[in-house]
Amino acid sequence: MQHNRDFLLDSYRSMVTIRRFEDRVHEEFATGKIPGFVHLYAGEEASAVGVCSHLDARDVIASTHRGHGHCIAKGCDATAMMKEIYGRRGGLCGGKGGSMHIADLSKGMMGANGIVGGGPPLICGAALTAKYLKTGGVAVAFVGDGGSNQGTTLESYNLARVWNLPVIFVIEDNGYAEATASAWSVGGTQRGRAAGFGMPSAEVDGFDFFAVHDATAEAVQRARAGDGPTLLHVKLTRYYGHFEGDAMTYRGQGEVARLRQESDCLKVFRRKVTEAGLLDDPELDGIEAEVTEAIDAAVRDAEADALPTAADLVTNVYDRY
Amino acid sequence: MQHNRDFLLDSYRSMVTIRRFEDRVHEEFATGKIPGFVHLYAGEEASAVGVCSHLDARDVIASTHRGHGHCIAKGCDATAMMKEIYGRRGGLCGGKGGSMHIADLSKGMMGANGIVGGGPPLICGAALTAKYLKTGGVAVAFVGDGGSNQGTTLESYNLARVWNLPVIFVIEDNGYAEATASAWSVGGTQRGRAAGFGMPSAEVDGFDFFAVHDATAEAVQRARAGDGPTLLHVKLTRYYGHFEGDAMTYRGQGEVARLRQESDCLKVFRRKVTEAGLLDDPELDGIEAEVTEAIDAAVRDAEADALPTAADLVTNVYDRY
Amino acid sequence: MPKKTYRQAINEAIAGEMRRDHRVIVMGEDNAGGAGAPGENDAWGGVLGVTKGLFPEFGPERVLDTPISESAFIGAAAGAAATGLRPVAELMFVDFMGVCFDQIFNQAAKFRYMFGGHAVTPLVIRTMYGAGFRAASQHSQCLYPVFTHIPGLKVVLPSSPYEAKGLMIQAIRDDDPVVFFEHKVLYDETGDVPDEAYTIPFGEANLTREGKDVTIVAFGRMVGFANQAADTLKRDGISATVIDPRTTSPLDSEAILDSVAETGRLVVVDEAHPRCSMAADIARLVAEEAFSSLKAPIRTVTPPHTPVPFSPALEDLYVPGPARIVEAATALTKHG
Amino acid sequence: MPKKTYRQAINEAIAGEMRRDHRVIVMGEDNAGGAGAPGENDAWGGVLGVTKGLFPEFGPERVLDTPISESAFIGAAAGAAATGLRPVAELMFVDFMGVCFDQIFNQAAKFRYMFGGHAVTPLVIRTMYGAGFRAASQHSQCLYPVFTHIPGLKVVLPSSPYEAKGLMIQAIRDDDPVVFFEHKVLYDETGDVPDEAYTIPFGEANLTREGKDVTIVAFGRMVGFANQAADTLKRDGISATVIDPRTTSPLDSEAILDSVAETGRLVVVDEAHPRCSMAADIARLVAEEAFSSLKAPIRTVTPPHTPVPFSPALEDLYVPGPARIVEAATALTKHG
Ligand SMILES: Cc1ncc(C[n+]2csc(CCOP(=O)(O)OP(=O)(O)O)c2C)c(N)n1
Ligand SMILES: Cc1ncc(C[n+]2csc(CCOP(=O)(O)OP(=O)(O)O)c2C)c(N)n1
Ligand SMILES: [Mg+2]
Ligand SMILES: [Mg+2]
Repeated sequence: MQHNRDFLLDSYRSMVTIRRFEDRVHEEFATGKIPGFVHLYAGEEASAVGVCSHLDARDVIASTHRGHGHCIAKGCDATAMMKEIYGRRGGLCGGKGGSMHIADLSKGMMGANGIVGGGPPLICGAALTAKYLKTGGVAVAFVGDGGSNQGTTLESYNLARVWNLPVIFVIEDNGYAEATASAWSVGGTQRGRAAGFGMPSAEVDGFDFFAVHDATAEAVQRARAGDGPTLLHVKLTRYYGHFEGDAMTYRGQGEVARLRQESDCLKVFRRKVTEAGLLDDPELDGIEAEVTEAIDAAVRDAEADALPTAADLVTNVYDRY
Repeated sequence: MQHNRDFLLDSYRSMVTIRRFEDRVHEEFATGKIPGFVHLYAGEEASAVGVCSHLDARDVIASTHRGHGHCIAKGCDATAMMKEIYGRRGGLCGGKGGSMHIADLSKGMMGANGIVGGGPPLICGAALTAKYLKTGGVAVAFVGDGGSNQGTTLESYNLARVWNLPVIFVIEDNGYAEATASAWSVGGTQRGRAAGFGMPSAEVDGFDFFAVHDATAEAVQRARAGDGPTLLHVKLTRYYGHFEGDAMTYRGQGEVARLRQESDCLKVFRRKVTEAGLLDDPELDGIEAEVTEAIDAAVRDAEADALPTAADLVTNVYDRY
Repeated sequence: MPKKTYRQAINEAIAGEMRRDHRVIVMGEDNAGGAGAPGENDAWGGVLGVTKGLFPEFGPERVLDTPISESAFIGAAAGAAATGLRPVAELMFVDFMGVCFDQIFNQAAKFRYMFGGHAVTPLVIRTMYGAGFRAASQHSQCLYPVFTHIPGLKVVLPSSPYEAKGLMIQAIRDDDPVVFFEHKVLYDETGDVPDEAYTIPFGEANLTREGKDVTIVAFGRMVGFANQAADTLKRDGISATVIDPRTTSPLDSEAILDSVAETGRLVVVDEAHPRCSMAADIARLVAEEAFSSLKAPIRTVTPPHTPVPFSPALEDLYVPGPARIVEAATALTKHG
Repeated sequence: MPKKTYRQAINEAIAGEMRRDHRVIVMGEDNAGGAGAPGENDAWGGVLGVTKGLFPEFGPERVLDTPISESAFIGAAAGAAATGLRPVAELMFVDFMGVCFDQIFNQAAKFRYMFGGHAVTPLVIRTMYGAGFRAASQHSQCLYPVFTHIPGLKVVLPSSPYEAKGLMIQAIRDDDPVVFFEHKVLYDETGDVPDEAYTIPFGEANLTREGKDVTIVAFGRMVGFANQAADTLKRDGISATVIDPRTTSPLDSEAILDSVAETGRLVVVDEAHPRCSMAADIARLVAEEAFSSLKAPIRTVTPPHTPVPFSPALEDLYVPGPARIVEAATALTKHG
């Protein structure tokens, strides 16, 4: 582990921001303040942050319905995100998108996506732009285990390979697609599929930020070098239901509790950096306290923000019509 | 090669029927008598006939835009097919379908298909019916190399695997999808993809009826035994253009002539059976003469057949409306 | 008569038909829920619980969970229908049609015609539609006009629990491909629903109000709003006929034309996008075939030409409501 | 002015824009043709030769052949558009929309709205449509009403070589996703087409005939038939205005309403399936907004509600032609 302090602090901050953000959304949803379908990323933070820790302004990501973590990891403003989730006018999308459509193209975040498998084709396009304009940019599609069975995803593997695009497909395998186990729904294996399309791949421990970081390093290097796409099969878990309101009766007895206890990515990170003497507990606690305050403020700001108005209903459909 | 004479004669007859059928359609198309888009199967006969030589009334196939060969191999009436291609009232589909939509469900032929990748999902359904009703039936989807890149095909691999369906995916790799080489368009390999989805597979010499027959035997046995899907990667060539009118400038100098000379499936069959002393040349010549006559008659019948009428335009949209 | 929810009515219809005909099977993402998972089987019964209880009764051979691959399994349902089964397949949200429409509109819908009448495809595709759930642009669309556009499909829009049961039984017994639209906001609505099986024929409209001043044609969730509007109008001395066509394909043109012949005024209420919509379709019907009866312009009440917004503040403005219907009908009675 | 075909006009427009702006790229199945093959490069230039010659001039970085995977490459075009390029992607036949519609209607079309205005998606999807080629049910559909239904898309239907060039240049320079419908039967039609670049604005109809007795609105290939019909009508003493809206979204409602205000009679000619069609859409417009001008019922001229048949004998009956337009217009002049 050779990482400088700032990098480690930033990474931890980013993961904790996601966790606090999701925990607060979970709480506020339960009070009825947050409308719509909300899918929380808590538990999976090491993946988004580990991958995005290699990305910069040239790079673009496409996310899924479970998009908050990817947004935060790619640099979207958490307060503007919270406002969006609350359906407020100051939201990142003016309240028109909501949780499933948060995007910030200026940050290289092409959008959460309500369509499973919606992102991979789009990210091939972002990669094509990078390749064509020779920016050196990399394009990353996050895909769930369930989304790995969608034809749009599988086609994109082939297109990325045939066009030799700087793409990384990150399969976030949290074991379930809604209530369906990936052990059942995924014929063959993720890595086997990658090989079938001629793509290099790696299996990655998604509870370990450093494992994700290292695996991504190789994939990013390959992409930037013009050597085409890579698939990362990241294994991890989600703490909350598929969406808010899901009782998770399909999961094993005590499954989530055990994983929270044994494999929590924040705990793993903390243990590794403190054991290695790179950071100490008070520093990390300090970050947590700061983040908690920031997210509290974001919720307050969101609740105070104005609602969109009748005039907003019909704007932004076209650039010009 | 342990095959009885009748089987060999029938198989040869079926292959020759396809060849003559396609050659005559090619000729008649050139005279302007046949309307529409027509994709000919000449050169690929060993695949359709080798696969279908294992199938019976329980079994169902789904075809592609290049469907005449599959139809004939599965037992569709060649005269009714010719009438269909001529757009006549006595056609297998009353003239409403044409070359790209010939079907005869009573023969287990679910249709040629104008949509590349259209067949594999449908064939999963036919397989589900067979499995659910415990008929012992097998369902076969023919797919081109180009069609192997379509998401609908790839999804079907997974569904067939996950539902453990009695399906065989026959990838007829004739080297081209329109003008695009499969060497370019197919990332990875067909067998690698099958493995990626957890499916057994085989590579098959599609110029050799017996190779196709043997590989299919295993796949059919697996399917009937309830052991799920198989993929066969059949390598072969087409003699005519992608569709009638295609000048084939994308193909290599003399490529088709050489293949016709060296690898023609009818010649290979004839050589094998005569060398093994199973059939002799006069017998085979006799079949060719009979078939030629039958196809000539089919063309005459088609040309003489009535056209559909105004009343036909609006029937058969619904069972009841 | 027993009171049941729209959700229960649909569930009951499917369960009854499954008992009656072993060829009826159900498939979709988490239609049972919990495939391969360590916890409960039938963990979901569909994302909003409509198929709950089918799995325990009918087992894994008849209630099939699927991977997320709509083309493959909707296509499989079409293929199974063409080969002897009677599948009820779920396209969870109609918004997802874009990943599987080919299997619906080019395959299932066209088999019969392309094959010269030699195919029957008794397929039901159940799908959720409509705004009001704060589900944003990709989970709130109506899109039934797109399906209505396609020859070979039948399109069903139950507006109440009673309709939901009778139309679902009809859909399952029908030998053509049927797309069955369930409005997500209606699932918890209750109404009288007989315990026994009954069918509601396709192409027969239901007149939920009868009046002589104006005809209001409304679809799905909009029928309730039209009824509310009619009741308000009545208090203002305007008597309205409300027509719920129940199916858009086939369409009961006669009921609409007959009513307009009487009232001379037409309002069409459609939750779908306004362009090339059912609102337009009905307007065409009447402007072409009952023109001489019309005393006033036709009025359509629809959302604006925009995607469905997320924010409740906007979505509530987006969805047509009773007030807009009242306004439209009232304006018409100033004519003629 | 030089005579060119519809095919040449489109080719010239794309080539010109590629010279003008290096961000314009082209992609589709065999848009060059011959990728990886031993023979000729640019072997096809598209299935009917529309993009022929682009590959030799602009090379493999700007003219991309694709595997057969429309979701992936149309989606890639959308993604490239949202990140700085201006792709012109080909959906070979619009009939294939069913395998990739999600990337068009849920992604590209909605980016701008869902993202609160913070996206531009300068994407052109070229696609072939229409009957008359004996191409049967899955290669002959129109389907532009489906695209017109979707907020966020622009829909363009050039009816002549002149229109084709000007509308294509506009489409490429436009910052919204545009679906550009090319009628396969028109490719060989010739007409006057200037060599230099020019744009035709979207939402501005073209009046191809002017008259005072009846307004005929027609789309795409039907414009030619409407003109023929108008010429025939003229000989019978009936003077017709023929309106080619050129784009269905946006639609030049004003031109239509103004003309109907003058003539009082409307015929709409639409090659698409009749239900929830443009015929219905225009009928709605006029029945709602120009009712008081109408002297007669609105008449729509469309195919029947069936898939497109293969047999030429049937297809010729299926496609609306000049005779039916004349009949409809003549019938209307008996009124009012
Ligand atoms: C095309 C499509 N099909 C189905 C859905 C409904 N849906 C939303 S999320 C989801 C499960 C996704 O599972 P996975 O990809 O593993 O992601 P996770 O939720 O586990 O993060 C499903 C079926 C959808 N949104 N889009
Ligand atoms: C969804 C779809 N995309 C594109 C086409 C146009 N098309 C018809 S056949 C064909 C090539 C198919 O190649 P392959 O699958 O290798 O079959 P082959 O023609 O070689 O038998 C294409 C691109 C189509 N019919 N459907
Ligand atoms: Mg998952
Ligand atoms: Mg091929």
